[in-house]
Amino acid sequence: MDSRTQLTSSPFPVAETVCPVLKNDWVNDLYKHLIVEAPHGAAHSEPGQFFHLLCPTIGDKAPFYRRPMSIYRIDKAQGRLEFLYKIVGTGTATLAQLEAGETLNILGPLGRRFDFAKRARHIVQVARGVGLATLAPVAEAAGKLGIRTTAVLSARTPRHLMSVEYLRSMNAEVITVTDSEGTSDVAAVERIVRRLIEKEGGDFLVTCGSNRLLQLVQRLGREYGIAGEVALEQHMGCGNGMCFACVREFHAPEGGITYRRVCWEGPVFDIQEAVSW
Amino acid sequence: MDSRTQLTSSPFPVAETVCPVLKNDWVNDLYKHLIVEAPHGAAHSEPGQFFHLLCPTIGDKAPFYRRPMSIYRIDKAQGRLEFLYKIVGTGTATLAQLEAGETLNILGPLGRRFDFAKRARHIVQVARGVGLATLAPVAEAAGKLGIRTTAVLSARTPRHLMSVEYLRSMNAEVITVTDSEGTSDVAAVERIVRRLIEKEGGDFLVTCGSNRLLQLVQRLGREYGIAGEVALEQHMGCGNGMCFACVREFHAPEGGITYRRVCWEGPVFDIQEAVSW
Amino acid sequence: MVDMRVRIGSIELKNPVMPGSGTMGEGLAHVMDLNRIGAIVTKTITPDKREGCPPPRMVEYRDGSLMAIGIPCKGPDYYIDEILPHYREYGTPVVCSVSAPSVEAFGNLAAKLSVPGVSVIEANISCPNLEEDGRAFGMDAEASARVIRRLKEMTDRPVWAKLTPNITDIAAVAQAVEAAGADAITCANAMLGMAVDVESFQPALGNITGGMTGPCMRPVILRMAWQVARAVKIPIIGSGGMASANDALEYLMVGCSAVQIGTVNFIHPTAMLDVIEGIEAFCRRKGIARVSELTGAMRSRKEYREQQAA
Amino acid sequence: MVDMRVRIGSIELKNPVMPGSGTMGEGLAHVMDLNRIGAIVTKTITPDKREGCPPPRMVEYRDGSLMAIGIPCKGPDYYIDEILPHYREYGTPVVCSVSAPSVEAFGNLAAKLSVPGVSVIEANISCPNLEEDGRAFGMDAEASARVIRRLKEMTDRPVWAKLTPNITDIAAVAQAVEAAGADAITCANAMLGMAVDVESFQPALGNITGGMTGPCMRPVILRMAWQVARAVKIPIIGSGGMASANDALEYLMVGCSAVQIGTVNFIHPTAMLDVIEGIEAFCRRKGIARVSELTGAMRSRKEYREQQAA
Ligand SMILES: Cc1cc2nc3c(=O)[nH]c(=O)nc-3n(C[C@H](O)[C@H](O)[C@H](O)COP(=O)(O)OP(=O)(O)OC[C@H]3O[C@@H](n4cnc5c(N)ncnc54)[C@H](O)[C@@H]3O)c2cc1C
Ligand SMILES: Cc1cc2nc3c(=O)[nH]c(=O)nc-3n(C[C@H](O)[C@H](O)[C@H](O)COP(=O)(O)OP(=O)(O)OC[C@H]3O[C@@H](n4cnc5c(N)ncnc54)[C@H](O)[C@@H]3O)c2cc1C
Ligand SMILES: Cc1cc2nc3c(=O)[nH]c(=O)nc-3n(C[C@H](O)[C@H](O)[C@H](O)COP(=O)(O)O)c2cc1C
Ligand SMILES: Cc1cc2nc3c(=O)[nH]c(=O)nc-3n(C[C@H](O)[C@H](O)[C@H](O)COP(=O)(O)O)c2cc1C
Ligand code: FES
Ligand code: FES
Repeated sequence: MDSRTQLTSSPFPVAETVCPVLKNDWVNDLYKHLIVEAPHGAAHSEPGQFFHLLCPTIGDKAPFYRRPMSIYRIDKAQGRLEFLYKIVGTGTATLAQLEAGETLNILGPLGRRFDFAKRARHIVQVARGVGLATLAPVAEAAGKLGIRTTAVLSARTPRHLMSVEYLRSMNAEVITVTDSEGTSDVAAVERIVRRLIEKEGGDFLVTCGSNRLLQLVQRLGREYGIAGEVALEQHMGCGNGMCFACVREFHAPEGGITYRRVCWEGPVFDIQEAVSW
Repeated sequence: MDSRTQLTSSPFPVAETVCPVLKNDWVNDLYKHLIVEAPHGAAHSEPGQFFHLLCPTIGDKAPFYRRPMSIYRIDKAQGRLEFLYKIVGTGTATLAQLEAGETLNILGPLGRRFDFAKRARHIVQVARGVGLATLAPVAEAAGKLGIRTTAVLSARTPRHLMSVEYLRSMNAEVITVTDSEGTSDVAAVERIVRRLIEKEGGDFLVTCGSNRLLQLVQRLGREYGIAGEVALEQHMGCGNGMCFACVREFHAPEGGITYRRVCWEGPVFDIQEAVSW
Repeated sequence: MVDMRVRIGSIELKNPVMPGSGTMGEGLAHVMDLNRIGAIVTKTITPDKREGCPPPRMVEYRDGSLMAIGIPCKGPDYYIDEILPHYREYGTPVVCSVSAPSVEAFGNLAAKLSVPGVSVIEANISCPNLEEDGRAFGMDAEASARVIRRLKEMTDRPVWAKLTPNITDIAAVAQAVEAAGADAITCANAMLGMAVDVESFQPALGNITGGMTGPCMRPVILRMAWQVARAVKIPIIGSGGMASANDALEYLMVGCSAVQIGTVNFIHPTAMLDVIEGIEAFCRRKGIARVSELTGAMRSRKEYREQQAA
Repeated sequence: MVDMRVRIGSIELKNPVMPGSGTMGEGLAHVMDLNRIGAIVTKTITPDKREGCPPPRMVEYRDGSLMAIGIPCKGPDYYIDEILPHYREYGTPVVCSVSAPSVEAFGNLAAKLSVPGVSVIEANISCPNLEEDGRAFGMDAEASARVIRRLKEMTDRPVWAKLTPNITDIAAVAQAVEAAGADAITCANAMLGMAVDVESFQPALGNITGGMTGPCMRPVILRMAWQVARAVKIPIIGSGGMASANDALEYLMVGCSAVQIGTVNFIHPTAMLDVIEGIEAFCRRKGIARVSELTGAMRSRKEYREQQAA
C-alpha cells in the first residue's frame, strides 16, 4: 500500500491516483460537494465519464469495492475534479467524513462519454437527483462547441436543486421543477420538453436519474425521431470492464435482450436501447 | 452495534463497556498512557488483572480480536482505569490514535490477580518493559495491607523508566537499572535481589516482562525457598477462558508439561510453574 | 409479542440462538445470564485426555480467524463432575458435544455422558484438527451414518450431527445422517485453512492447519445450510460466520430452525443477546408472529417479483 | 538482481505473477503495461454464446465478495478475432481459459483455440456457476482426468487444470489430472457461497449462489495448494485471496511455482505490479538469488527451531 499512497500520476490514460481533498462540504441535507486536486484525471476526463472512488474504511464501515461517481465538473485549468454525491450507504458515509487536507484514492477516468459533438445543435437535458451531477459537465462541453443547452432540472424541493448557478454560468438555460411546488409531474415535464423540441429546436435528448423521466424521453425521442443518450447506474466491482458485475438489460439492435456493462459499454447509452426499470 | 455503543454498566462482574477516553498521551517515544472513565471496571478490578480492549479499525489496520492490557492503575475513587502501553503493531497503533473525548470499548476485568495478601510482608518486584505497567498496581494494593514493596525497574535508558514517581508516591522503594548506564545485566539485578532478600526481609517475588529476569527470580526463589508470581503474556482470542488460544506450557504439579490458558488460569502464575522461554 | 420458541425434534428451545461448541465457557456466565439463550452447547468432549495443539494457536484476519486448538479435554468424568455443574443451574438445555476416534468409542462416550443435565448429544464428526490433513468421519457419508446409528443405539438423548464443510457434497452426508436417525443437523463446523509466517518460512500455526471461522465464512457455510435444507426434513441448526441478527436471519430463511454463534462471542461476549433481540425486532417489524415462520422463508426472486406486482 | 523467471513445464514466465481468469480485461491495458506481468490469462471461453447470470451479480463483504457472473461469452471465433488481438502485441504469453459442457466439447474448443498467440490452455473444470448447485467436472477426480486426457489429445499447447475448491479431497483430483497429463495445476477457483437479502426474503444474487473470492478466502485455498503440492510433482499456480506480496509468498512457500491475482485487481488494477516488486524486494532482503527457490521453501516449525539453535 505504501507505494500506492504516493501515486500521483501515470503514463496511462486511466490511473489510480491519490488526490488531496480540497473541499468536501454539504450543499443541502442530502448531498456533498467534493473537490480534489487531480491533474491527471482532469486532463483525461470527458463529460459522462466517472471515477471509481476508494472510500475509506472507518470502524464497521468497510466498503470493499470502490464507488462510482460521475464527474460533476472537470476543471482542466486548475487540474481539479469535482463530484456531487448523495449519502446513501456505507461508502458514501465514509466518503462524507473526508476533510480538506486528507487524501482520496481515485481510479479513472472510466466509461464512455456523452456523444453529442457531431449530432446536436440544441441539447435538452432532463435530470433528477444524482442525474444533476452527471449531466452538469455536458453544458460546459457543449458550450465550447457552440451547442446550446437547456436543462430541465427536477427535484423534491427547491433546496434540493443543485448546479443551477453553475449551469447558468455556462450559458445553459435552466428550467426547474419540484415536487413541493407541484411542477415536477411527468405531464408537466412532457409539456416543457415538447415545447423545447417543437419551438426551440431541441434536437438531442440526454437524461439521468429517473426511470419515469427516461420513459418519457424515450417516448418523445421515438415520436419526434430525435436521438439521445441516457447515463445509467449499476452496482460495480472493477469499474473497468473486467468483472462483468455491472451489467443491465438492453434492447439488442438485432432484437431481443442482451446484457451490457454499465462501466464499459456505458455508463452513457443510446436512449432507445436502454431498458427502463 | 448500536446497543453496544451505549453500554456503560452491567450487573455482571465482567462487562463490555464503552468508556470515554480522558487522556491518551505519550510518556516516551515508545509508550502511551491511557486513562478511561470506567466506573464498572474500576469497581471490580484487582492488581494483575487485565482488560481486553477493542482497538478501533482505521483503514488497512483492522484488529479482529481485542488486545489484552494490564491495568496500570485502578482509581476506584474517580471510577477510572489507566493503561500504559507500547505501540508494537496493528491494534496498539490504532489505539494510539484515540483522542480524549472519543470512546473505547473495553471488556473486563479478566484473569487472575496477584495473590500476595496472606503470603507477603515485603514484596520484591522485578520488572522490565511492559512489566512496569503490570506490576504497578501491586505496590498500591500491598501498601493498603501494610505490605512493603521494593520495585527493581529495568529499562533500556532512563527515559524508558516509567511509573517511578507513581510507585514512590505509593511508598514503594524504587531501584532503577538501565542498559545505557550498564546497570541492568542479570548479575547486577541478582546482587540487588539477593540483598533485598538477605538484608531487607524480601519474602515474595513478583516479576513480569523479561525472560532472563524470570529465570533469575525462579532460581533465587528456589534457592531461598521464597514464593512468588509471574505475569505472562500470550496472543489471545476471547480473553475470557473460552477459546483456548492463549495457552502456554507450564510445569504440571504432578510432573511433566501441561498447557494453561494465560487469560483464565493466569495471567498471574506461580513462579516455579512457569516455563521460561 | 413474538413467539421466539423453536422446536428441534423432541426438544423445545426458548429461542433459536445458542453458542457453537468450543466458543463458550464458564467465563460467559461472568458476563451474561445463560438463562437468556436457547441452549448451552459445551466444548467437544473426547474419551481420552488431551492437551490440544501446540501453540501458536491462532492467526487473525480482517474478518475472521484461523484457530488450531485441537480438543483439549480432561475426559468425560471431569466433564460430569466439574463442567456440567456450572450449567445445570440454568433453565437452559445443555447440548453436549462429543467426538471420538472410532464408532465404538463414540457410542460409549455418548452413553457415559447421557447423565441428568445433558439434554442433547451433538456429534462432532467434523472437527478438522483430529485426523491427518483434517480428514474426519464427516468427510465420508457412510462413516458419518455409522457414527449416528451407533449413537442412537447408545443414548436416548436426541442426537445432532455436526457436519464438516470440508466436503464436496454436504447434502449427501446430510441425507446419510438423516437416514441413520439423526434428530437434527448442525451445519457446519470450521473450514480447514492454513497460514505461513513468511519471515521465518514456517507455518504460522503449531498444528500447520486450523479452522477458519468468523464472518468471512458466512456466505460459504450459508450456501451449505441451504443445500442441506433442500435435502433433508429434519431440523437444521446453522453455524458459520454470524455476527448480527441479520446474519442469523439469512440462516433461518434458507431453512435453519436455529443458529449457533461462534467466533463473535470472543469479541462481543453478549453478541447472542443482540442477535436474539434483533431477530425479535425483525419479526415485530414484519408482523411475523412466530420466529419459526422464518425457517425456509426465502422466496425465489421471480416469485417475489410476481408477488410484488400482484 | 533477483532472477524472477519461473518455469511452468515447457514454458518460461518472466515472473510468477499473473491475473486469474475472469479478473482482467482490455481495461487493464489502459492502466498498466501488460508486458510487466508473467502471463495474460483471459476470461473463460465456452463453445456457445452466453449472456451469463441475471443481475444482481455481486454482494460485497468486509474482506471479499460474492460474484455470480456466469460465463458471458461470445464464442471462440469472437475470441480469436476480437479479444486475442488486444493481447498479441505484448511479449507476455497468453493463457486461454476454456470450459465446456462435455469432454468432447472441451477437446474441440481447445483445438479451435490453439491458434498463434495462445501459449497455454487452462481448463476451467471448476467454475461453480455452470451446473446445478455449482457441481462441475472438477468435483469428480475421474471426470476431471477425462477432460485433461482429451485436451492433451486435441492440443499441443501445455494444459493447466484449474481445480475447484468445493471438494473433499483436492489432492486426489490433483493426482488424477497429473496422471492424465496435465502440465500444471491452478489451485483453485472460487468457493461457492450465497447470500440472502433478508428485507425482501430473496436471494441476494440473481443466480442464488456465486463464487466467494478475495482476501478472506486465502487461508482455505492456501491450505489446498499445500495439500496439492504434497500430492503431485507438476508445477502449481496458486489462486485465491492474494492482495500483497506477502500473500503471494505464502503460496510460493507452500509449493506453488506461480500465482494468480484475482479480485484485488478490481480494487487496485496495478496490484500485480506491487506483488512482483514486493516479491523481488523480499528475495533481495533475504539474499535469495532466484524466485524459484521460494517454491516449497516452508520448513516445519521443529526443523526451523533446530536450525536456529544450531
Ligand atoms: C456511473 C455512475 C455514476 C454515478 N454518479 C453518481 C454521482 O455523481 N453522485 C451520486 O450521488 N451518486 C452517483 N452514483 C451512485 C453511487 O455510485 C452510489 O450512490 C454509491 O455507490 C452508493 O454507495 P454506498 O456505499 O454509499 O451505498 P450502499 O448501499 O452501502 O452500497 C452497497 C453497494 O451498492 C452499490 N450501490 C448502491 N447504490 C448504487 C447506485 N445507485 N449505483 C451504483 N451502485 C450503487 C454500491 O456501490 C455498493 O457496491 C453513480 C453510479 C454510477 C454507476
Ligand atoms: C495479560 C496481558 C497483559 C498485557 N499488558 C500489557 C500492558 O500493560 N502494556 C503493554 O504495552 N502491553 C501489554 N500486553 C501486550 C499487548 O497485549 C500486546 O502488545 C498487544 O496485544 C499487541 O497488539 P498489536 O495489535 O499492536 O500487535 P500485533 O503484533 O499487530 O498483533 C498481532 C497479534 O499478536 C498479539 N500480540 C502481539 N504481541 C503480544 C504480546 N506481547 N502479548 C499478547 N499478545 C500479543 C496481538 O494481540 C494480536 O493478536 C499484555 C499482554 C497480555 C497477554
Ligand atoms: C476456537 C474454536 C474452537 C472450536 N471448538 C469446537 C469444538 O470443540 N467442537 C465443535 O464441534 N466445534 C468447534 N468449533 C466450531 C464452532 O462451534 C463453529 O461451528 C464455528 O466456529 C463456525 O461458527 P463461527 O463462524 O460463528 O465461529 C470451534 C470454533 C472455534 C473458533
Ligand atoms: C468476477 C470473477 C470472475 C471470474 N471468472 C472466472 C472465469 O471465467 N474462469 C475461471 O477459471 N475463473 C474465474 N474466476 C476465478 C478467479 O480466476 C480466481 O481463481 C478466484 O477469483 C480466486 O482468486 P482471488 O481470491 O484472488 O479473486 C473469476 C473470479 C471473479 C471474482
Ligand atoms: S464493474 Fe466490472 S465490468 Fe463493470
Ligand atoms: S484467550 Fe480465549 S481462552 Fe484465553
